[in-house]
Amino acid sequence: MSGIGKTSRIKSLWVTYYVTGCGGIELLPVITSRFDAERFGIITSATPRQSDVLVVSGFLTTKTLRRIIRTYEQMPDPKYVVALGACTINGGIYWDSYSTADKLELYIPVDVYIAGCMPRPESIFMGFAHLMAMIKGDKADGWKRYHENYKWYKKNQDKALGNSKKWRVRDV
Amino acid sequence: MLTIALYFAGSIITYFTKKASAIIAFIFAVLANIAFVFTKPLNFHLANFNLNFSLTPLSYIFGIIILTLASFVMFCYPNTKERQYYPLFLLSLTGISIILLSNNFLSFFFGWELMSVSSFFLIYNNKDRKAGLLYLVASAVGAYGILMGISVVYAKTGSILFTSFSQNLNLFSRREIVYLIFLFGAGFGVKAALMPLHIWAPDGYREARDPFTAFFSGGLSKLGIYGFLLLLFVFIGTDRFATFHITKWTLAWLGGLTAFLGGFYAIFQTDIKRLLAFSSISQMGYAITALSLSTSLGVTASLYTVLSHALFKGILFITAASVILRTGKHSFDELGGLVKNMPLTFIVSVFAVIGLNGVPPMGGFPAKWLVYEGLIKAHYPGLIALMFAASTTAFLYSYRFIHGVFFGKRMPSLKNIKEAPFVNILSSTILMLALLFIGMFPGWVVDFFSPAIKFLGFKVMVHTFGTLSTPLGNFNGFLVGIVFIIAGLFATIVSLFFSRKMRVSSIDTYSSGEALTEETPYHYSSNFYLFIQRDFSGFLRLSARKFYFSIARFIENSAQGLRRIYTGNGQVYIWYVIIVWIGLIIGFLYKGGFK
Amino acid sequence: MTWAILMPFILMFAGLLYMGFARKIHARIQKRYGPPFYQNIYDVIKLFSKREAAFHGGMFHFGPVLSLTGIIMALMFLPVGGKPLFSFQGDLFVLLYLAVIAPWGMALGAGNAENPLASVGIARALTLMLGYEIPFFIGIIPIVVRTHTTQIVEIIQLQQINGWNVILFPISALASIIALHAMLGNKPFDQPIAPHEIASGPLVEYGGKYLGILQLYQAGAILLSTGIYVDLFFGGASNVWMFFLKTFLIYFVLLLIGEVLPRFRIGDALKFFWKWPLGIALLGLLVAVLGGVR
Amino acid sequence: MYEDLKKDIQGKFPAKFEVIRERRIKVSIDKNSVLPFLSYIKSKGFIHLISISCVDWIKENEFEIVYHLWSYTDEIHIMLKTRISRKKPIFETASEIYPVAQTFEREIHEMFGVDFKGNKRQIPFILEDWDDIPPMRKDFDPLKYAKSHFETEEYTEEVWTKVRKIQKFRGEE
Repeated sequence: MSGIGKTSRIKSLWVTYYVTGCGGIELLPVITSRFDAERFGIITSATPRQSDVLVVSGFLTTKTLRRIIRTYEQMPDPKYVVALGACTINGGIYWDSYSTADKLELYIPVDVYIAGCMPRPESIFMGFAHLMAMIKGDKADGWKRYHENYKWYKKNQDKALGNSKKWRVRDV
Repeated sequence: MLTIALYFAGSIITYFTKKASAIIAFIFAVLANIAFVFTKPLNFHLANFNLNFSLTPLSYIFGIIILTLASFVMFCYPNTKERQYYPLFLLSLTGISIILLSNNFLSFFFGWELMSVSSFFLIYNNKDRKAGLLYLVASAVGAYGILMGISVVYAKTGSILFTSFSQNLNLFSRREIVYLIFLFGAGFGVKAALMPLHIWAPDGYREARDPFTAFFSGGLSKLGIYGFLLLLFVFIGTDRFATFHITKWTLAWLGGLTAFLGGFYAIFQTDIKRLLAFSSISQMGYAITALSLSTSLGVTASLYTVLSHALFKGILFITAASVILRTGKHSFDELGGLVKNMPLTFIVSVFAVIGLNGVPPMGGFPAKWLVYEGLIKAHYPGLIALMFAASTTAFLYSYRFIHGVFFGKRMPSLKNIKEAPFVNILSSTILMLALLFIGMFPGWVVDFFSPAIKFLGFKVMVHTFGTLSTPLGNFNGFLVGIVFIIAGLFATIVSLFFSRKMRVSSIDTYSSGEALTEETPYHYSSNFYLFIQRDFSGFLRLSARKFYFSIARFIENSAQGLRRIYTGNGQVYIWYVIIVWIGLIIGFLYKGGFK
Repeated sequence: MTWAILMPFILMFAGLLYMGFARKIHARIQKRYGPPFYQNIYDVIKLFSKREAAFHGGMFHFGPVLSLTGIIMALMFLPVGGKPLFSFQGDLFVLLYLAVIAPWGMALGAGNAENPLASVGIARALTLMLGYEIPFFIGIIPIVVRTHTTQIVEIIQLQQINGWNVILFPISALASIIALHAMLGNKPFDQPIAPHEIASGPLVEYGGKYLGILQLYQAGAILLSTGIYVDLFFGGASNVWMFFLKTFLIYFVLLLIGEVLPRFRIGDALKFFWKWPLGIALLGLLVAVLGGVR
Repeated sequence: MYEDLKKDIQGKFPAKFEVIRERRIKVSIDKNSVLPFLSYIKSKGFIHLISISCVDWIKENEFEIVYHLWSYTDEIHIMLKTRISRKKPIFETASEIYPVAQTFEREIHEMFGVDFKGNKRQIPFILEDWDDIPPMRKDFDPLKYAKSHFETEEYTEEVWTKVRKIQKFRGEE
């Protein structure tokens, strides 16, 4: 990856905050004056088409997970996923619920996990810093993994969410 | 004279041929078009009127513009299978060639009537009788105006020749000339759809047979401008007309109002051809304002507007014709997303719309530029603002047209619409290339107009091959065209590298995660400018058409009142006679009896 | 001549810096640090270095191309400053109509994006244009009619002699500056690309290189609009730095005004423009005409 | 405490009236006279139907449907309870009296499988493409469903040692 291209990717991360659960409250101070993510070039983007990072913050009900996957597929490459909170790591307190999926890892490739039941803004910034380091080291290749073993991801998605034309529009 | 004969013969022959009427009509049109250029003056007597026909430089220009556009439209694929389409089309062309070639009032009026009647039959259909009848009544009113004008002139000068009228102009007092301008102006105003006389135009254009509307708006409405030019500068003469300040002022502001209101109404139309009709009314308003300045800049601007309007309106109406031919739908609410099915038609209409808006590389800009320069020179500061407002409305309604027909998500019902017929695309592409040419070489166009401008008695403006220059400023069309091409090439190259194309289907657009299906109507097109409509609904309710119909109703009611007096049975009338008789006696006695 | 070729790219680069300063000022007003002023340059480079960009069809691709062409052409004809004025000899109307190609290109491209949000965005943009274009032009008429020329270069030279037009026609200048505010698409008049209501309007489906081109167009449009205003009302500029100083000052003042005003509803924005700025502009025209503009 | 209300209700309907505490009354009634009771009580000022909930008495093989009513004038909260059979859970809708009941009944229909006769919108409500028995019933095992649909990582001893190693490495002991 050329130098200037990579630094510009690090210096300007446009984010789609997919607020599914209780993580949204932590994201507000991240964006606004208290912690101000914009000083690192991290701004919210209006549509997935314009964004590079998908932040999933909160539990993954089956209904929301279908929309998350569609939004992820609408984002142009190279794209990164930051998952906030315990619910995306291993189901969190909803681990045995009939309507929430447990590991986000099985459905879309996640680059950075930020542990916590909901992490505070400081740890969210550490997560972003970690993501930037991974981009610099060319390790943030979630989108490559999604293309390479899409079948595996598709199998998991069908198992949990059912494969119907009603929600899956595009086979990547 | 050969042209008239050829057109007339063509209309007769195409009536009888079934299959090949299209090709024969086209051949006759092209032959007549070529013959038009070589017409020799002709003079023949008819019941002690000597009818004089000759080709003046002004009619040469208008002939080239109108008749060539006619042959292009004749080349297109007719939407209607009716037998009388081509004969009537050629008949109206006969009328037009008679008007252009005639040098006397009688044949001028005959040609005018022939054109009106034949175009009426091409508009009239029993789906919407009112539109056709409205057109007939309006052109009849106009024709009577012209007829009265001719009779006044004949009474005064004793001969029906144009030259006789313009030579002994001093016979007419100033007031009579204003009446004449009013009379002739009404006739020509109806044809050019000037504002108070425009009510026939929107419905008339909508009901006209499809490819014919392209000629109807591109060519026929130019006869009104030709009439005005003839009236104001040939009959009355430039210097004489320059003294009529009030008429010049009213004509200019009438044209300005037509331009702005035509454009403003066009924004809210939902029917394709009604929108283009209002846009034609607005563009003709430009031409009339320009010619009413009675300066060399003004007349050149008017001729340029006529030429560029004929080209881009011809293209747009041909596009509308092919869209209606393929989909059978008229309104924007049912169309949308046709760019996938008809890409070539789309490209042509985008260039035509760029021309309509007057954006530099295309032909519309020099016309608008000359209008503005003329207005500044003629010290009309208020009118420039109105004309610029009119050109801003052009952006809105032209995008409404392109978006309504071609953009947005296509309904499943429009899935297998075929591309427009090849003939339509070919003729509109040639018109588009002509539009691009007159945009990049405005100097050449002014050269083409210069004999007519001199004939009208004006000095031709300073120009070289690619540039126009006026005392206020100059415009280098060639340079702008070249810079457009270079910048365009650079931008295309820039856009070809860098990111790859992520091909995405029409149901994969951003809908905040919801999955769309082919059937979901995820399309914004009807009530495109609702937020303007809501605020100006009061203003939009009043319309000239309602005004005229209220007058008509008022006359009808008052007529009802009269019926109470003329009851129609004998006794009442006898009573009236007796009463009058008694009144007379009393009056006589009161005056002093049998002294 | 060569300067005329290079100037558009310099102005676009400067436009990106202006947008960077605008974000910095915007942040400072909200008591936060805000990105470095050269942030927009990083954004554009990132957008161009994206590996993929959504593609909806031919016109979707050529929309941004047409807008980049339009903005390059318009900036080539914009007199920037200094002796050769770094531009082709442009007429005022030529420049005003060239400035329309770029938004027109974006509108055509976004229309092909098959997304109602984009269509609503364009309908709003055109309604807004109907609103601000007329007062802006009426504000210019007294200058053109008084100086008897539509060549911008001559208007600039005349201003050096008998004073800036903002002093000669203060009322028209006021009307035009309000209209300029909307031309720049700043805060109270950013309905067409309102991110919260219609997901950034026409840009909803644009990503990657297309969005990069449109960012360049927006940067160029800032310089173009403020440049026209400076050339007509603030006496052009003797050299390029003075041009940048003057344009940035106007941009900065309008930015501050914009910060405190919430976004209008689009219908109210049109009504606002046809009530106050149009009234002021007509008043200015009347004053100029009565003042012997003949 | 609410003697007059009690006499009034027990005069008209064969209902068991019990005052739990101030402003909280429990009324148990037979399922056939629920609708007349509701229309009567509504005319008495209990205009606000707060919600309808359902309790699954699996041992007695019955569903218990509870109507929570509130009166703004007397400020009393009545819990109207009635029992319907669990095998054939059919009941009539209260949406004619309280229009808001339609949505409550729709949710109970989805979560418990109770069919409300006359409810015009008994369509899926929260669950999308649900293929199992109504999930709020006691005989539904969410853990088994979760395990069969969504894989999750068991926190075995071996996983814990890995986590502790990472924490020591990061010095967060």
